[in-house]
Amino acid sequence: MNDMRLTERAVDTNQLKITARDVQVFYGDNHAIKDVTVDIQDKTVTAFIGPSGCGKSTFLRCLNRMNDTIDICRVEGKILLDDEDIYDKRVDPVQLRAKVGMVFQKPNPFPKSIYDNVAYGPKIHGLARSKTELDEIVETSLRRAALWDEVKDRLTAPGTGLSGGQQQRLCIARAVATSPEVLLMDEPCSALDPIATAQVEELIDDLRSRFSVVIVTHSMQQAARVSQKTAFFHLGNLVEFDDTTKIFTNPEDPRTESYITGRIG
Amino acid sequence: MNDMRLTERAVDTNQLKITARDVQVFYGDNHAIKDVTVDIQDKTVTAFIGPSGCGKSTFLRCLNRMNDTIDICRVEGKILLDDEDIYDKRVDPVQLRAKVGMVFQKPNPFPKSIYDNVAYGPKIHGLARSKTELDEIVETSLRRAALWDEVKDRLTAPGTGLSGGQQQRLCIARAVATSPEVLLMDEPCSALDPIATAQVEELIDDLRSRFSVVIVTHSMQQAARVSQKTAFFHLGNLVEFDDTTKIFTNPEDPRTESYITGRIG
Amino acid sequence: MSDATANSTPATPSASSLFKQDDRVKRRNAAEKRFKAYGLTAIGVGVTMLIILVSSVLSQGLSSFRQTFVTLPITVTQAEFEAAEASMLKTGKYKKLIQRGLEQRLATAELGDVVSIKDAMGLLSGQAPADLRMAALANQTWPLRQEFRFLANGRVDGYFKGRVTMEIAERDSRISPEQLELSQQLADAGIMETRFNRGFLTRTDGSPTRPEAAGLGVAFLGSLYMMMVVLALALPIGVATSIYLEELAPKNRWTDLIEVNISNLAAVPSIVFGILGLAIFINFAGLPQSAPLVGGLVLTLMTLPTIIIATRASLKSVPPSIRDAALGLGASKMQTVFHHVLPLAAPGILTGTIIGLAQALGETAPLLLIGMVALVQNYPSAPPAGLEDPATALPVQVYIWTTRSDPAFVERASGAIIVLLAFLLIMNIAAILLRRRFERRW
Amino acid sequence: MPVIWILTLILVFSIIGFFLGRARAMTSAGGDMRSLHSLPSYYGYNSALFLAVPSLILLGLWLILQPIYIESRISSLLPETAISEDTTRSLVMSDVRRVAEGLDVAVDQGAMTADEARNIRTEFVDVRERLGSVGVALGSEVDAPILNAAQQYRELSSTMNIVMTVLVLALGAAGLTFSYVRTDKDFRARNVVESVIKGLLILASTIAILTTVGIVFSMLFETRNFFTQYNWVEFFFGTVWDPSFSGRGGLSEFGLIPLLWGTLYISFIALSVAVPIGLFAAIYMSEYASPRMRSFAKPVIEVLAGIPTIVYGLFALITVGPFLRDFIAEPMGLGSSSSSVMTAGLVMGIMLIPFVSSLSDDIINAVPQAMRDGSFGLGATHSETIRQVVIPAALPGIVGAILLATSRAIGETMIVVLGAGAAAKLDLNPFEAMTTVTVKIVSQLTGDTDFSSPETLVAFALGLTLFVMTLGLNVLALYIVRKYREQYE
Amino acid sequence: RDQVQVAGSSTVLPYASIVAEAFGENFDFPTPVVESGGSSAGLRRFCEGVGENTIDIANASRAIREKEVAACAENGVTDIVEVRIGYDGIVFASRIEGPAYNAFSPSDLFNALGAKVLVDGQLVDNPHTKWSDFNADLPDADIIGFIPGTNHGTREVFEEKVIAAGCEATGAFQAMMDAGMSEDDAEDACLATRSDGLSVDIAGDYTETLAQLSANPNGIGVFGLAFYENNQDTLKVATMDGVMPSTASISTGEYPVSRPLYFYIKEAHIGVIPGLKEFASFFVADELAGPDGPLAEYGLVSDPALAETQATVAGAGS
Ligand SMILES: Nc1ncnc2c1ncn2[C@@H]1O[C@H](COP(=O)(O)OP(=O)(O)OP(=O)(O)O)[C@@H](O)[C@H]1O
Ligand SMILES: Nc1ncnc2c1ncn2[C@@H]1O[C@H](COP(=O)(O)OP(=O)(O)OP(=O)(O)O)[C@@H](O)[C@H]1O
Ligand SMILES: [Mg+2]
Ligand SMILES: [Mg+2]
Ligand SMILES: O=P([O-])([O-])[O-]
Repeated sequence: MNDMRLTERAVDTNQLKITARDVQVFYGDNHAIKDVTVDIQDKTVTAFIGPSGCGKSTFLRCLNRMNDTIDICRVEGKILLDDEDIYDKRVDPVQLRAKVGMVFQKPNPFPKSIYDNVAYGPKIHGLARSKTELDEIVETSLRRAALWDEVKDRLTAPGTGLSGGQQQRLCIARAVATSPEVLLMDEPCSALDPIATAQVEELIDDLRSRFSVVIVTHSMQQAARVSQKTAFFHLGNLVEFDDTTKIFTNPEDPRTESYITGRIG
Repeated sequence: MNDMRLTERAVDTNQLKITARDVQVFYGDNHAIKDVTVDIQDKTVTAFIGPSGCGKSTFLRCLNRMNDTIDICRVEGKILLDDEDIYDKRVDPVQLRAKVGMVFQKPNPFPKSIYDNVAYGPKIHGLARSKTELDEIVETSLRRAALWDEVKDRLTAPGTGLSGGQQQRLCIARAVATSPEVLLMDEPCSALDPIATAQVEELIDDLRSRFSVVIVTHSMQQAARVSQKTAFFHLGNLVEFDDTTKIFTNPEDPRTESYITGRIG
Repeated sequence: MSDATANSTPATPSASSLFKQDDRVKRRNAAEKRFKAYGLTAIGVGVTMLIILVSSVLSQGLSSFRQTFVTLPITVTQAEFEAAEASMLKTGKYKKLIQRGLEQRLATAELGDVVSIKDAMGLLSGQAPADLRMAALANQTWPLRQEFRFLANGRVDGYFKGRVTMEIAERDSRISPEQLELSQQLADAGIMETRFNRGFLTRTDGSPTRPEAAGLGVAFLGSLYMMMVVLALALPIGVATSIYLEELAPKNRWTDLIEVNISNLAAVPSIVFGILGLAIFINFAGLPQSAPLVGGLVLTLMTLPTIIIATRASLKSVPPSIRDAALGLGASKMQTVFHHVLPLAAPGILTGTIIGLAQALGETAPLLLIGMVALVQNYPSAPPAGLEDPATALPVQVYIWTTRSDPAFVERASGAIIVLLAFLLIMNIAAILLRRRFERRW
Repeated sequence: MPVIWILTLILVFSIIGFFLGRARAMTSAGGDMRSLHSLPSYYGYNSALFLAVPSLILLGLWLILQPIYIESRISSLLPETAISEDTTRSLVMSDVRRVAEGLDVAVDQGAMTADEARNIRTEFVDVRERLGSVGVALGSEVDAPILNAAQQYRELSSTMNIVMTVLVLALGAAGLTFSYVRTDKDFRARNVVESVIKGLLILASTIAILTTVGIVFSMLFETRNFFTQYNWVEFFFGTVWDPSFSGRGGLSEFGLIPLLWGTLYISFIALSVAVPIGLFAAIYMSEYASPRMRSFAKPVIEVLAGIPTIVYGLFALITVGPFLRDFIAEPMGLGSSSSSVMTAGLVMGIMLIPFVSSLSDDIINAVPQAMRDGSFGLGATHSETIRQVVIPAALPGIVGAILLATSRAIGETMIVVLGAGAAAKLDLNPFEAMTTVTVKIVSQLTGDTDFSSPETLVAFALGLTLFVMTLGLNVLALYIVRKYREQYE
Repeated sequence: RDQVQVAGSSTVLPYASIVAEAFGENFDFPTPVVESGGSSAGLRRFCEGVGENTIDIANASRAIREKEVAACAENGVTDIVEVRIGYDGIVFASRIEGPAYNAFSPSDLFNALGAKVLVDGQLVDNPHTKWSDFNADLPDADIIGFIPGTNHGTREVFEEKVIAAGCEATGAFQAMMDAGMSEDDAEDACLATRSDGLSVDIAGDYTETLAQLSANPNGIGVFGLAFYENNQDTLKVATMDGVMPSTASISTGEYPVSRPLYFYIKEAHIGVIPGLKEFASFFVADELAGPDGPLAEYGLVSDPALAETQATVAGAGS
């Protein structure tokens, strides 16, 4: 992990939100994440890039302990959120996940109405004092996810009857509605057209002013556009982690370079 | 549909594979596809582009009658495959789908092993005479979908335990394994990294030499790279359908133009 | 879930520690704990109830697997045999032969004068002469000279099992304390002993006067045959119906009607199926009464709704994307169903089968109307012919024994329930193992 | 040829047909199955089905019709004199049948030669004794016309048997030939086979319909008879249930209301026990429990469904009833009856737990993990996820399970009789004895009453009423499920 | 079908079973199949017609009724042989450790269980809750009686021989007549039992009554004599009008509550169903149904006129 030294120093200037140290993840015998050490700053967009199957989703899911739900998955190492170990026994994953929201790679709307999908989080966290307030939260969230215009006439229709991209935006709206401190987004724009993508990127930029956002993407351009920090994963290793501009202009590791320059998508 | 005249003339030179005439699709009362007329040529890659929710997937699913499985979905109009009406009563949708393969927008591997996922199609269509032949088909398909190296050591592991992009490639491999005449691909590269994307695009190009491929994509670049024909959908209408170069350089319809030029992705 | 006290504006980042739970989270976690506790309690209640019921059955019924026997020296000459066979009440003659053996044994044990010889014979089961006759008929070399182990009378057996006491014998006109006295002495002399009772599993039911000779042989075969019929018919028909309705049939009023109708069949009291079975299978189709075949058919009709409801529910719960995937590859509906949907629905189907069979195995009421609640003393022959021979069933045997006056039958009935539960468990183990194999999440 | 042999032959030929069909298909495709329309085995199944199905249908029909035909032939041959005045033709025929079977047995065992069996005469042989010696007991002496008829019976059946064997096998061969000729690489074998299978599936689903039709018809006429004898208004709206019985005469009162009330009350209590316990058990097993605990707890709880109801009944009567009376009802002044709605309801509830728990467990387990992940990812607790996402998604199945439990509760008799008593009462106090419709159906049906008296017929009216009511309940449930169903994906 | 099929009364069932078992042991015929289900159900099955899939013998704890004979005839069952096998005593018993219910008279039972009784010369809804309310000799214990349900033949005897008798003896019958009821109505009114839960109908068998008694130790139950004799360990019996029930006192007619038991043979089946006639003769043979036979030992009060019955059976079917 020599190549990380420099990055770490550069990070110190800003406030740290999440600190991961020597994280290892195993699916049964499959060693999916190897020794990953990374610092995620507050009010920053961090992008995870890397070839398919390299462990981006897996690592992302470690950050809000979503891996707990997979029986065969084992996580080692330390992950601190605001200097508190999230894998500590005293930590309630529920509270953690309320702080660290997530948009999944495969859109998974609840088999409920569009409205209920978005209202679900605010309801369980008690974020709305009244029905009107809830309505407001739902509308704002859908607007921010650039979905409002398409669904405003059918808020009671089931969320599962939406198109692929609409479902993805619905899931974004759902995650935004709970106002998390950190938002983990696993390829949030994969099914979106350029316009919707632009709107979501705008949203991300907007969120950054208050929160920390971690985004997995396959699009180098997107990473370059929205993120301040970029981490490049390869075969379960964190190869390089640095300022986005640095990664894209002057990567340290040859692997990073070859991945970046093979740029297509 | 005045804007289509020109296109049709241009198409005549090449052999037609699929002809859709005045296709209408309704989800209950929701009129999702309006009066779409389109010709898909053999040995050609046709790209469907358009904003999320405009009906690309819906129209794609009409082409192999996958909409039959949605209760509330109603299809009107005529769709001919090799001059035979695929909505004719005498047509066996099973045979149709064997000819017109499909990769879905959301990866949906069977909860079986990776091997069985790919071998399933060849098995039911009797494409392999022996176990070795089947092994061969599975390997070739996985290779073509750029997945072989990642999974060759765990062919018996469940397909649902793969990463998002891996699942997507598995579904591509699965569709390719049955050697369809037309391959419908709904955003096949949405979860893929640039390298895998390149490999899949190569595969598409390769398939084109023998078959017809229809691909839905949000990436203008991808459409421009792989397709010869491009159809632009908007709010359920087919706005423009023409040679890809024409669409991207000199669109007729102002809506197409504004969509193309708002290019991001 | 709306909560007036909660903050509507999100807390500023890092204001709250992960280690400190705010009130709302505390409440939610408490709710979570309660919820989980309810679940555990629910399982606890179920298991406790099972333990209570099963242990009461066990404590009452285990003793039926042991039985008191008397060993006597018996001699039968050819002349005696022929004389006995020539008379009308043949068993009466054999009784005399047994009495001779008993006198002899009492004399050698020097117990001859404790009670009269008639009372001493009262220690033996009424079954003894019949058993001796069977042995004599099977025997072809004369004279027959052998130590025979005869069943002891039910009350004597009860004495050794603690059910009958001296005080009870005092009151009971059917046994006297002196007889029990003698039994005790015989036991001390090793002539009378309590040992494993294989006859309970193999013998046929006896008349109400012979609880000691009553066994489950016919009932067990009857239940076995019926379950074979039910399994062979109800499972395939139930699954076939469900597949058709859930996967193939168009969804319209007509299929709605069928669906409602099937759930409604589940609510039809079981005795009505008996009425139906009597009308259709016996009166119309002319099948014989008391036959396991008819019983099996009736129970099939009764079990079908259960299996269909369970199967349909689990077919419904298979995600549509699986079907799409298969159909998209050019699999036919049939292939999709049989290759993908059915295996994924298998756990639910097996559960339905388990519950349906459990119900069918324990049902008595419809069997009443088709003549299976009866005293049957001839074993049915091997299937398929045996399916038409008269037989009873395990729950029927339980029912019959619980209605009999002799308290010794209480033990038998509980013993029969133990056998029934064991039968059920064995029947289900295959299903449970299969179900575990098929269980998966996606 | 014995039927079992014919069946075996059909089976064997079907297997041969399978291979023939498959081989022909392969040959027609030049050994390359890729140019076949369907998989080779479908051609095999096609041939096998075309061989087996028609011949089996013929066999079945023949087996049903042959005895009818033979009976009528033989019975017409029987002289009038053979049927004395105190018996009937059908009884004489059964005698004939028995003699014929006896002769068969005798021939089989070698006690008679086939010739002898064909030619013996009552004048010379004591047929009863001869047959008795081979273990065929006859009720009376065999007289000449009967023996004669029996011999003709044998003759006729053996010829018919030969004809049947030949025809069945010939039909099978024809079917095979037909399918064999049709077999060709373009032949749509899969479609044909699948439509045959679909036909079988439809056939299977008609059984449920036929059962209903049978049930309705078996009750409809008797119900109509009942209503010709008893006023329907009093039946449906009467509040007193007091059937007299034939021994006493006097007027019966058949008020449905108290029975209906008892049914609803007991079912309600039973379900209030079974549904929460069952549902929570299911939730715990599928969501919280370790796989090991689940694989233990589930079958164990399922045993509750297999315990004969009489055990529950006695448990209610001897343990639960007195307990409730002594510790709850009497101290609270709610009565001193040991049989009560509460007793029966509680015990029945226990019996119903597995109906709810096991079926719901499977359904809950089938809800895709992505649903749960979505909810967890939003910071929901496990229980919130279960209540708001998993259960709604599993609702149709859970409602099905509850309906099944309700159905069992309504249909149960033994527990009610022993736990709640047999008195039809209209009371709110759950510690009073009451009874249910089903119990009364059983007791009126098995009761000491004349067959055509309203006292018996009321059982059918009750049955039909119950049927219609539960139908309503099911329609309602279907409606609710339709309305609230949440289809995942 | 090779074996005789018998169905009917649950009271006759034990006797029929004993005979069937002995028949199977002593004859080469297969053991008859004996079903229970109640007298009426048995007769109903019996009258379904003639033929192999109908039963041959119906047991009944009462005589066949006119209507049933008619129904039989309608279905072609015309020749029915009635065979009376003996008498069944009906006794009142209670838990051995329960209150001292040692002696009853029909009046006591009527006062305890009747719907309307005579109190101080007035006909009122039964107000008694304790036995001592109306008879100081009886224990001061709560009334609760378990009587056979209307589906039992026993109920008829119980009503006729106990309740009706008690109604007349207490004068309630007269009071009803005086109140202007017709004789039939008064009889009906006499037979009605109280419906406030102190008189409980038992639809099941005597074992159910026994179980009810163990849940209600204060109760008294109606049993068959044979059943009581088998359960002397838990039950004690009460005298009726001072007479102790026993086979002896019943056969002499001293003990009032008893009834005849019958079985009915379908004559058309004799000679067709192997062993039918032999079984019927065996049933009434002295060795079985006689005073020293196993049936009497089990609790049947043997019929003094058995010889006539034997003759009837011997003559049947020829
Ligand atoms: N199963 C369904 N039931 C009801 N409406 C549906 C269903 N599927 C799609 N729709 C609606 O039909 C319209 C077209 O959907 P479609 O899935 O074809 O869009 P798309 O072009 O594929 O979008 P995307 O790029 O987001 O996948 C949308 O408005 C969508 O909400
Ligand atoms: N549930 C699981 N069980 C077993 N192995 C898994 C599971 N999920 C992921 N893996 C394996 O872990 C590795 C990393 O997967 P992960 O999903 O993190 O990849 P990724 O970087 O998100 O890829 P993609 O861009 O394709 O989504 C892969 O090899 C994958 O096959
Ligand atoms: Mg991923
Ligand atoms: Mg789409
Ligand atoms: O079965 P019964 O004797 O009471 O009619």
